[in-house]
Amino acid sequence: MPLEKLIDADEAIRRVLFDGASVMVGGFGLVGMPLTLVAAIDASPVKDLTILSNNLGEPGRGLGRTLQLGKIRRAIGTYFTTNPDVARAHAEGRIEITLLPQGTFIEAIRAGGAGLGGFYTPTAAGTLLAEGKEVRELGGRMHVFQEAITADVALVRAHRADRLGNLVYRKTARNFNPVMATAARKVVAEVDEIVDVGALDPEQIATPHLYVDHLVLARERP
Amino acid sequence: MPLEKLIDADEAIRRVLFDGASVMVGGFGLVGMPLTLVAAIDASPVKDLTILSNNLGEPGRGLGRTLQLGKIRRAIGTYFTTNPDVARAHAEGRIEITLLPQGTFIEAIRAGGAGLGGFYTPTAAGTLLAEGKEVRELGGRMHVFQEAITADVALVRAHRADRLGNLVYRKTARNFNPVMATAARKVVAEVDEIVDVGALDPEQIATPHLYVDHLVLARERP
Amino acid sequence: MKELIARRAARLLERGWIVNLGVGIPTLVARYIDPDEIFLQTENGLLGVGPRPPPERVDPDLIDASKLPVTQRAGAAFFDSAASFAMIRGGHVDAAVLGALEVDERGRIANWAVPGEPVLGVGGAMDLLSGVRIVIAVMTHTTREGAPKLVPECSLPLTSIRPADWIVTELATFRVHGSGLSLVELAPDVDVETVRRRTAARFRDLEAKGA
Amino acid sequence: MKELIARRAARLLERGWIVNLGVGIPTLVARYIDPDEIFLQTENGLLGVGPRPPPERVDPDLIDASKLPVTQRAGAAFFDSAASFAMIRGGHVDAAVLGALEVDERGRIANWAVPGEPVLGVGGAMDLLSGVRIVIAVMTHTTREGAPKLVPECSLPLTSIRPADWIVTELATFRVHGSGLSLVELAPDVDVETVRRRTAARFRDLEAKGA
Repeated sequence: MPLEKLIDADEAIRRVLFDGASVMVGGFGLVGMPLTLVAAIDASPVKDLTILSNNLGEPGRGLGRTLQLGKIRRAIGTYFTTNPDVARAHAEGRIEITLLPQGTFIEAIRAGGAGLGGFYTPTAAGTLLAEGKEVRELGGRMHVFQEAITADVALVRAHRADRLGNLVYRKTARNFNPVMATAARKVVAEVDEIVDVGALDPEQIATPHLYVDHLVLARERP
Repeated sequence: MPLEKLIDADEAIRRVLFDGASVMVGGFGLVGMPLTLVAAIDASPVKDLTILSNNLGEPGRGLGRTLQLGKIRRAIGTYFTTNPDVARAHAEGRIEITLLPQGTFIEAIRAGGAGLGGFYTPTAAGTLLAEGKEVRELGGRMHVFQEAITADVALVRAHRADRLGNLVYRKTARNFNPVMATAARKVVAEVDEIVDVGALDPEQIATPHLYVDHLVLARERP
Repeated sequence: MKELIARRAARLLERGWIVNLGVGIPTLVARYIDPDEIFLQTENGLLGVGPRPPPERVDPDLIDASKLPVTQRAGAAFFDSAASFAMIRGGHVDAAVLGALEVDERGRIANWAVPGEPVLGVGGAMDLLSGVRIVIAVMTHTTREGAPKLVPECSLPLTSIRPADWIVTELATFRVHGSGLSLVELAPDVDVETVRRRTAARFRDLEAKGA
Repeated sequence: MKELIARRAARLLERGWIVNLGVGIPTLVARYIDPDEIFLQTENGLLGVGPRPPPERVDPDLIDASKLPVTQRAGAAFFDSAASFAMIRGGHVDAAVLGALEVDERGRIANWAVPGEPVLGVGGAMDLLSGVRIVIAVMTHTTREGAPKLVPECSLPLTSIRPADWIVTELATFRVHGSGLSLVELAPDVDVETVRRRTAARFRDLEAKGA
């Protein structure tokens, strides 16, 4: 792991992304989404991406723009209803969608980061989203099996980083980010500010530096 | 959930404990162990407890004293070797021991708190500790099934609480505590100090107040 | 009408409870609770949601699950989504107020898949139903076209096999028992016959007390 | 002798690595690394372990996995045990230096169960072996009685089916390949014959370079 992690957003995307890569992108809507890195994806030639993100931004904004550029082949997430472009791309067969309950989605990513194989959750048992999935009774209750999820790359948004790559988040922009930062082979964090080592409170660091490969300064905001 | 959570340690133990109860106790050795609450157990008439804790203190100290008093019928944890009293009690059939790898132990407690049924971990696959357990290949690797663990009571040690019951921890005294606080029907937190609501940094609260039933001020220290 | 539903749902919430409010009518419930006694949790990572801010005080990093700006109360805590759903699924949230498209006569909710459209969104609804202690379903009693939403069997896919505990509409409040629905309260100037006419599901009205 | 082993193990650690040190000889490795370039993780919840403090500066809340006082480096982070083992099991720790009681000729370690005693402790050893990228086993080459600890098959229960990557003793360093052990370095004034005499496991010495 390099000790000097700060690089340019385009350079970061060049280093970690490739055609066909699976990419976790943090954010709940545009809040906590690494928009500078997403813009760098848009400006890059990469294509055929599998995006793991709660939703795909808004029409033309955030991952919504990446979708419009035709770079997303598949999306795994929980709530694509708010961007009508997704419904259109799906209807036209341009994008494959995998839908998971939000709690199952992020728990599967946590399991991937935590080196677990999978888990049983009561969520969705007996519903359409459990069809074709393994079910099992545990403690008198039906559970659905969910395999752990990892990705090639995670792009996350934090508030501040120190130069080692420790991250702290801000308010509800935290959301999926610290979990995704644990579950990908390469992790790039977009931050508002980079501070000296020792300037962050060790009790507040939600992503210790061992999870972070590259740091990028945020230029784009919602 | 009561809004006024601060009570006396003996009163807390009286309210939440009962003969035969399963009790999670935080701490790695004596660090982060709620010693005031453990002393209150010792002073109470409760018996036949199942203790879920990494280890059972030291001879005569912390849970080591509770063991000497004959109140512990069963222990579930990871490392009982450092207290020779445990080996003796075990040899004499006075205590039943269930041993789990430390990562599996705390992950099972997290799963219990998180409403999951269980999970698959690669840890211990193919070893003595996996004997009799369900195994399964996932992603080309053998995994062991571990069911989620919950308890009747969790006794945890934190640094500061606000009057709502939000908790922050201090250094490596955090260890098992925030996880155990999620996985029991009743949770008592022993703290150094209780501060006004709003005095804790919302980004640093490791145990939000919804997990905490009672607060107790620490009188005993390692 | 929505305000009426929200106000009635709010009355079911008890002092000290942790409550999650879904999108739509449920968000209005926040107006009718005492924020010192009821704590709002939002699944995007905040316990201690405060009221919506005036435009000049909007913090772009502070939203609720409806993706609208909120504020934070004193004593609030932020956490990540995995921790948030651990709370929800693990039974640590006392109540959820959720919008519904249909409710069947066993109290089970359909609220995530819209008729005639591909299923592209589920969000946290299934997790809330699987884990929260008390679920209060809120909806208008009938569709815009006047069709009952309380039906013998949902035509839309269920959100969970776990039923709601209460159903609140502008006409009445129902309690869900093991096997069915009981009318427990009527809105002012509404009689049982009106409710019966606009409800396709069977329900018991033995407990109806009027309002 | 233990210091020699620790120093040799330290030389296998690379700049920028995250390293977990087990109980016993492994804790001595901390003395031979550059703390600005190698980051120590301890499973009881700290990344950025610093040296042991003088008695007057001991913080009772700050210990390592050996339950001994440590300090924290600038840039340290504290976390709970579940998060700590997520790091370990999830492959985010680059190396673990672990003590061993026996190592078999496939490089597999036995280090948790002591002969003739009931099995009452395992700690984090199995998790470290299941998840950490590079495992360095350290031990004295023979028991106090002179019996080899590098054996064809362990007599004690294995800690994991996953083998170590390196084995370091006071006599030699071995690399574990897919199928067996290769001697890669000899301690000063030690020859291959001495190592062979004190080793029950088969090993290849093709790569031996002397020291």
